[in-house]
Amino acid sequence: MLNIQSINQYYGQSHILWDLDLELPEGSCGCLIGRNGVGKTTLLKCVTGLLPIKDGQIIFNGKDVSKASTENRARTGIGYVPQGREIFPLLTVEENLKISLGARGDGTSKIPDLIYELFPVLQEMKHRRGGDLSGGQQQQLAIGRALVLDPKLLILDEPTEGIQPNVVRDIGNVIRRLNEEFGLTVLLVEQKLPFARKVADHFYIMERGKVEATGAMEELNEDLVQRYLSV
Amino acid sequence: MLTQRLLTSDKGGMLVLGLIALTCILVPILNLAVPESSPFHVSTFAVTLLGKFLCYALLALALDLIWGYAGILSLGHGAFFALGGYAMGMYLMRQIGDRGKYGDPLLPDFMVFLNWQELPWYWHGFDMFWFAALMIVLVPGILAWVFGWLAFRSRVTGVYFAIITQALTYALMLAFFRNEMGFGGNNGLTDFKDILGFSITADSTRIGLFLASGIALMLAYLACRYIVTSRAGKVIVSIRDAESRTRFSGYQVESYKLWLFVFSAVLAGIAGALYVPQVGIINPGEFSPLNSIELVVWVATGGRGTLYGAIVGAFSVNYGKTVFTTFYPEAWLFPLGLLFVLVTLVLPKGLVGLIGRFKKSKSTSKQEEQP
Amino acid sequence: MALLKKSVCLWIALGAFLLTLPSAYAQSPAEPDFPTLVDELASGSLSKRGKTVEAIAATNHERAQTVLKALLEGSLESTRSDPRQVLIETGTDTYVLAANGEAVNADNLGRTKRIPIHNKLRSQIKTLLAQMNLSAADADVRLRAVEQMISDGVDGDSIALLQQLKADESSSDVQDAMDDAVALAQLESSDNETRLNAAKQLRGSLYPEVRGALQIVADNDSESSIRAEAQRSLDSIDSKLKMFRLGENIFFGLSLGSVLLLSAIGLAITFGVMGVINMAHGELMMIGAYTTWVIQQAFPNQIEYSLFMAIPAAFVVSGLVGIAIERGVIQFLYGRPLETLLATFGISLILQQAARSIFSPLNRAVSLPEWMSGSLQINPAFSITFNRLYILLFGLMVFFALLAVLKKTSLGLKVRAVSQNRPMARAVGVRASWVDAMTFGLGSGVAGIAGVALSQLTNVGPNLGQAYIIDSFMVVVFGGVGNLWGTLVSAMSLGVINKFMEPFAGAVLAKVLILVLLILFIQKKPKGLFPQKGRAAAD
Amino acid sequence: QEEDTIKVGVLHSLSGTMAISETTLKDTMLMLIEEQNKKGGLLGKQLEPVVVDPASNWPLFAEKTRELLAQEEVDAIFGCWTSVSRKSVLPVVEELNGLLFYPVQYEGEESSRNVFYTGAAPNQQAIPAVDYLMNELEVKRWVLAGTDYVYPRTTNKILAAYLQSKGVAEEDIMINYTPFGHSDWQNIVSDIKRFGSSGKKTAVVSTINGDANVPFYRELGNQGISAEDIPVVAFSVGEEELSGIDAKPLVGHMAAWNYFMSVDTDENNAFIDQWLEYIGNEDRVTNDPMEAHYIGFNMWVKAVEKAGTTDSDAVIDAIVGVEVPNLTGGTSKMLPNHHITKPVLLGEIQEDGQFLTVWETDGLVAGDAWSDYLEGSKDLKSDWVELDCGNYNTKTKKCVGATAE
Amino acid sequence: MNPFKHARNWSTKALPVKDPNFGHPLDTSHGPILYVEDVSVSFDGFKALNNLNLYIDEGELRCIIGPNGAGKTTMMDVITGKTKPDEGSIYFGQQINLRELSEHQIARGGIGRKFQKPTVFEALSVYENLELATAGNKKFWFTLTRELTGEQRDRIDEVLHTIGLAQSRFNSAGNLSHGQKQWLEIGMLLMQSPRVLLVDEPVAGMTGEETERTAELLTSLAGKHSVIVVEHDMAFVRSIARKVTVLHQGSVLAEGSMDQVQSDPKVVEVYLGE
Ligand SMILES: Nc1ncnc2c1ncn2[C@@H]1O[C@H](COP(=O)(O)OP(=O)(O)OP(=O)(O)O)[C@@H](O)[C@H]1O
Ligand SMILES: Nc1ncnc2c1ncn2[C@@H]1O[C@H](COP(=O)(O)OP(=O)(O)OP(=O)(O)O)[C@@H](O)[C@H]1O
Ligand SMILES: NC(N)=O
Ligand SMILES: [Mg+2]
Ligand SMILES: [Mg+2]
Repeated sequence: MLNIQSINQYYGQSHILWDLDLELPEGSCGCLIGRNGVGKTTLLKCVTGLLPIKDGQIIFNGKDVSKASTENRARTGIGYVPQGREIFPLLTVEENLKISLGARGDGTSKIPDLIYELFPVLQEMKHRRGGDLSGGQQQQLAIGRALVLDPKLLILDEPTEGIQPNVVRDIGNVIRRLNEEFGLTVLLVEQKLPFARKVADHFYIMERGKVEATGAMEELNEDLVQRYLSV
Repeated sequence: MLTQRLLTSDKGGMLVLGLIALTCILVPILNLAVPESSPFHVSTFAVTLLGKFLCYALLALALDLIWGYAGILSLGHGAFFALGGYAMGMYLMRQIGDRGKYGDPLLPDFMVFLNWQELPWYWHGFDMFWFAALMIVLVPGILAWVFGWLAFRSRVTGVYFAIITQALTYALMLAFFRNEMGFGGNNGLTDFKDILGFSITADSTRIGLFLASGIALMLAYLACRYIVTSRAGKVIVSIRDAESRTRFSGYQVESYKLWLFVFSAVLAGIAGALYVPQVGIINPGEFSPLNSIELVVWVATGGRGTLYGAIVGAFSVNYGKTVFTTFYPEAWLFPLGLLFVLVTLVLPKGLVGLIGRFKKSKSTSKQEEQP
Repeated sequence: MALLKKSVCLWIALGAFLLTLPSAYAQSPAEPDFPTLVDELASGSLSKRGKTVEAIAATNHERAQTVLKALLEGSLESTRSDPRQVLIETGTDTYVLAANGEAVNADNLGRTKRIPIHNKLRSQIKTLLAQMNLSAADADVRLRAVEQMISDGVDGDSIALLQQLKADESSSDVQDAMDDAVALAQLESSDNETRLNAAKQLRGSLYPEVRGALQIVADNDSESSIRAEAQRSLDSIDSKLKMFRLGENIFFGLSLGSVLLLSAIGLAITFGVMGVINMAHGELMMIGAYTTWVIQQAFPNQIEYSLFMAIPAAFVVSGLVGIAIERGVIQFLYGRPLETLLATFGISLILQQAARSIFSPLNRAVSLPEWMSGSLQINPAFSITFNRLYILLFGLMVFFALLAVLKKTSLGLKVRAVSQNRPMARAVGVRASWVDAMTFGLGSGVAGIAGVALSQLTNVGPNLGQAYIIDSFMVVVFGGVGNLWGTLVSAMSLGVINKFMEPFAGAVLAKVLILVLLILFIQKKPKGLFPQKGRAAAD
Repeated sequence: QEEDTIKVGVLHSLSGTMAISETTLKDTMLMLIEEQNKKGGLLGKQLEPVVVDPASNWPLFAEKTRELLAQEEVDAIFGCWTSVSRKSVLPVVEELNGLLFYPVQYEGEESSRNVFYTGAAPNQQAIPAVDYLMNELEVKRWVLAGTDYVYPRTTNKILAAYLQSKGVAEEDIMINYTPFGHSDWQNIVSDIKRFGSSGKKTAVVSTINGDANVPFYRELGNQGISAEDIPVVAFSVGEEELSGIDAKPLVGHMAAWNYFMSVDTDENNAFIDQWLEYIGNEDRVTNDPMEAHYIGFNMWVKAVEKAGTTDSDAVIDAIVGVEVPNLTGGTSKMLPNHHITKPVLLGEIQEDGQFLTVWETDGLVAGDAWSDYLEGSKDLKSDWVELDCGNYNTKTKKCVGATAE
Repeated sequence: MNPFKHARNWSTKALPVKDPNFGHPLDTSHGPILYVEDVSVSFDGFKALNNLNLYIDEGELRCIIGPNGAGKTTMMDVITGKTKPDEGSIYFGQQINLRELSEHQIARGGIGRKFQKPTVFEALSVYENLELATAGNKKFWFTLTRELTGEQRDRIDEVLHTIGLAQSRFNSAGNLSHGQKQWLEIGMLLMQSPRVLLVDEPVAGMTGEETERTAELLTSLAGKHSVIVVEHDMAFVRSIARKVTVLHQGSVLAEGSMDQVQSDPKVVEVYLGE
């Protein structure tokens, strides 16, 4: 589904991603882990096209999307839930969801019921400005918004950050359900290992701009954690 | 120690300051001592022109201090410039004495022909230079203080602030247009004779005013550098970037903004005061909102948030205007307009961004040499 | 002079009156005949022409009215040949002989010259025509004739005539006017009773002449009862006038407000929604105004409809220019709002100079179609000018149309999303650059439409934009950036406040006061009348 | 090589708010210079125009003047429109001893050795116009409406004093000022309508400037005020302004000038033909300030020929008394006060944007620098020949102010 | 009657303090350093805080948990002066009425805050960020004319090490990653050395290891300072918690030790889940 081949990325002079490779099979749920600042968010932004890559290739669904614009990648089915949520603060909850409808191929103008079913709080707060919601509510809205565009690949950057425990659990369930029931491919960045273990089936450990270790979730042992994740 | 703080890591500023200092030394010599026939002679025309540019540069500097560093966009800074100018103009009017057209020893000409019987109260004192000098500082300063106090206290920011400053200068313009205001209406104040006893048209006086402008600009530059390199300067930058966060760090944002705004207004007032004797007229046109917008454009063209960029911008845009209006009198707005567009597109950091680019490409090559 | 005029009036009026009687009495044989008089119009001095006009009226010839009307309207021309022929121009290069209405061949006429008249002559002709019109078929024409009489002054001799005419008058409006006219004349009667009744009759009459005459009676009449009666009538007139003046002022304010609204509304999109400090907004209006002119030049015979062509044309032209500006410059500047100020300022200079180079620095004359001229006369003291009325309605229409676009279409939603968080909008599939171009084009197109409206009020020249740019920004900011309703309320309230201040402060000071009020108001509401609310707006 | 030509400065705004009026004057000057060069130039040399753009910016006027005089070394400047631009230029012209020909009607109260005022002083425009209204139209009530700046203020002051001296009561004069570019005239026009409906004949004397006129006349027309009811006499509305207005609603309103394009004289017809040919556009018009430049330029040429040099002092001495034909059939003369003699014409606006002359003064009127109706200036007199003074007080018999030095 | 309601000793009169930093020493003689009493806040009719009562003792470390939208951040907004409450009183010590003070006065008075979304001065370097946060006289004329003292510089270095950004001291704060910004903001809080620290979700986006370090840091601060921590990471809360308050729908739902709270069925229902 997603195939990243030796991409490099820079912020001005500083080299962030170094010849990075990553492969995410269709229908899997991969989790990127790594210390703060190793470039996880940067990698996701490269995939969504928000940061155009300098070299390397990104193959999505068999097509090379390296040069495609962000909006076109969204239209071909990449849903993105960014770190920090990035809700449209002055649009209502409903409008925040509606905005994604345009990227669906089918031209519906109705928000799928599934969204409200997954996140009942959004139904409740339908007419409030997105910016007024509490952090956790915004996180749910952000996931909902990404789902509205009916993605084939859902990218989530630390989706549990700032979320109350029972909702974290719910989100975990939602992700698994989407992955298992609907066959949605998921790429996730997550710091909380218990959550990651529960939700994902693959892990990718990043270190200084490279994927240093990868494997099935069960293979993520204490040794790796010690080596790559402790300070 | 202090000079180190002010000038190191300010190469561009040092360069600009050096050029101004050089001009201040060379121009008087080349104007007064070199005979007119010599190719090195600097004409009086050039002196007045440069003197005018120096005043504009000082005004631009004042704006850059608040806009570039504190993020306060004033679209009415021309008002403070004009007020300083009027204060100086009133002094110059009083110096005319009975040499006016109607020969009235007390009343300026425009009051005589409007049949005014006595000098309005606010004209008193302006016959004394010290008083006028005080007013040049106080009037813009106090107006800025009152205006700023109201606005900052109510947390008027961004475009809202920009627009009410524009309203301020617009209102002042309309008010000064009115003859009843007692500032000469649309014609303003003109026909000046002398300043501090020196004839205003004498070459030596012009050189004196030119020098005064140059020195004022250099001093103001150093003062601004002092502010922006101080701890207060960093607070000011933080206010620009995250005003509310600065509050939670315990800073009273309003008072920082207010003092900076007042200081900037005073600089603008001084610029106006130096400008008026050199161009020979002050009238309400100086309050025109368009002037203030143009001022913003100078700063942006030069490069905002660098101080010396403002000086570069004021000089280059005005020089361009002088040249274009002479060589392409019928189409000069095309190149000028194009200049503004291109600068924004190609040089987001303004003209001085060019220097930055140059330096960067040099320093990166240096870095690469290192292991 | 005035006396002469009055007696002539009367004479003609009587004549006109008699016309309705059997025609045997109509012709007065001693006068020179009509065709000779008409030809005389072509020569001689202005004062001689005045005499000729009187004589023509006195003939009561059936074409007298037509000829005088043509003279008044400037379509009476004479050839340069000898003897001069007097013609009426009935259309482009088609003429009829003035004296008998026969068509003439325009080809062998040579150059023709308009027969000039001046004000004195003009008012003389108007008076004469009014008298003839007293018995016109159209009630409106009759009413205007009576009103003309009132303003020319009614003397004792006219009373009988008016009273007689009134008996046959079918329209009650005309009857009322006739009553007022009679009473006005009777105010000067020597009979106390008549004066008293006249003063009573005039209660509430809104003709300005009536008020003046009553005032004289109230001040000077020898009878105290009549003075008191006149004063009562005056009071009733004044209280009515007061009400109408209030109405008038509100209308003036709303109408000024609608101009502000139109000039600000495009900016409310480009600046308010997109955040572009668009200094070239005024020039986009200018382009719209020039478009109106070009359309009128292209279709000189369609002036009546030209506005309907100009509105879509201006929308398209300004909109395209706007899109060009957006694609060419502004798209590189998102996230740097202040830089847009610099670039669009440059663009505004370029557009101004372009207008100067293309259309010359001179203003261009845009004509007012007939239906936009004149006013809707509600009563003699209160009328509403059509151009203002239509522009007010038009402004509201544009406003609601735009509101619908922004609120009801997906474009509106996308615009707001892009302006709030561009990268994220792209990440959910919004084609941000397309949305930007469309939105900027929309705002610019609306500016162009505003230009069409302005061309009906003010100069069409290179400086048009400059005159409105500052006010536009103020309106948008005062209303609260990003809130279209705010723009509406702000424009209308600024308009009305201005018009209520002007009478005692004067136009200049009123403007100064408005600005000061605005400054103080922003202290109370630092984000305008209708601020963006919520957490996001607070940071 | 430089000595081969005589340079003439043309100082008119080609951009900004005044471009609308001044650009034409720049073209006029270029035409006159070209014509003179065809005739063989001046003193055997070709004339070379130096055009600059002071951009409607008053301090820039001063800068450009200095540039023209000091850098370009022009021998005469033809320029300025607004009084404030003239005031800005004046000190520079005096300092550098240049020559300025100023072609626009103005408020008077000025006389400089270095400036020649070829436009009308108030006594050559305003006073005769009021006389006409008072005597011929029997106007009893007056609205003095103007833009809020010095020229209208001064003119209205003079007019108010004049009217009162003729027995007009104070309540019969309504004075109103509006800002530059005022565009919303609804209530002012409505006030005028009310003021004019008292039964006494009312007229508006308009010193409304520039762009404010179009909306003003439109409003008059739409509110149904016709020229027969309340005529408007304007001092700043000429053929050029009318060409930018749909003139239909204005027909019958008046203007007072010293020249109309419609005046049928041979000189004028030739001038118009020359202009239309030069500018290459049949629709262009001529106007009063153009005539003023025409007169001023010819006077300068004549004076230079008389003096045999372009030297300022010599030309200043030579030019007083020079007579040249104006375009309305008379001969204008440069007076010792540096103003000229001009006829005063009153015209009514016609549908085609031209004026129909309805009245004119018998002979030419001499321009008066200092108004006889203002307290401060009625004792002043300007005479650069005998007194060498621009403001001589006839009471104290002294030359007042700086020029006394 | 609200079971969580204590009472401030009303006999002591409120001081008309304009700038508490230079006023009287803080009176905490009755125990609590912070009194939040009957505070309500509503936004367009929506009650974000509803008669909230909260008392923080001097030197206490208090954890506050509660569902998303319970009003935790709003409570901090109210204490720090960002949001003005509709009703209720907030006292700092016995005498200082925080409702009368503006944000900067409250901050100077000794209440520091870390925001939920990390906010640092992006244009300034890491070092300068800490420099700005440094405690001391923050008036314009003072900062204009005085440099930092050597002592203050040492303190900054110390903090730089504590937050692990010593290498990045000259980097501009805007270029830090999310987690790094969190740390920097905590560093700024340390520089301010306030009496009360309000910390909103400090470990969001941190790895387990980093979370542990943060826990250590916060525990070490308690005692000298009063610390209020809002966090959803239950493991983290458990590791530092002494007393825990649960907010729900704008008021206190439960208060007590971690175990007490965890076993409270209401808390389980609305927050923890089964
Ligand atoms: N806009 C930027 N400009 C320059 N450097 C940046 C920028 N954004 C991030 N960086 C740097 O790039 C590196 C990687 O950042 P990134 O945000 O991808 O990290 P991350 O792995 O997502 O960390 P975290 O877990 O804290 O979110 C960091 O060192 C950060 O300082
Ligand atoms: N400015 C505001 N306008 C409208 N509603 C607001 C505003 N601020 C907060 N709210 C509402 O108040 C409620 C409390 O918000 P708050 O941010 O305090 O919750 P929280 O407890 O911090 O949640 P989280 O744990 O998700 O951060 C939320 O429902 C939010 O929508
Ligand atoms: N002189 C003028 N009309 O300003
Ligand atoms: Mg990240
Ligand atoms: Mg929160």
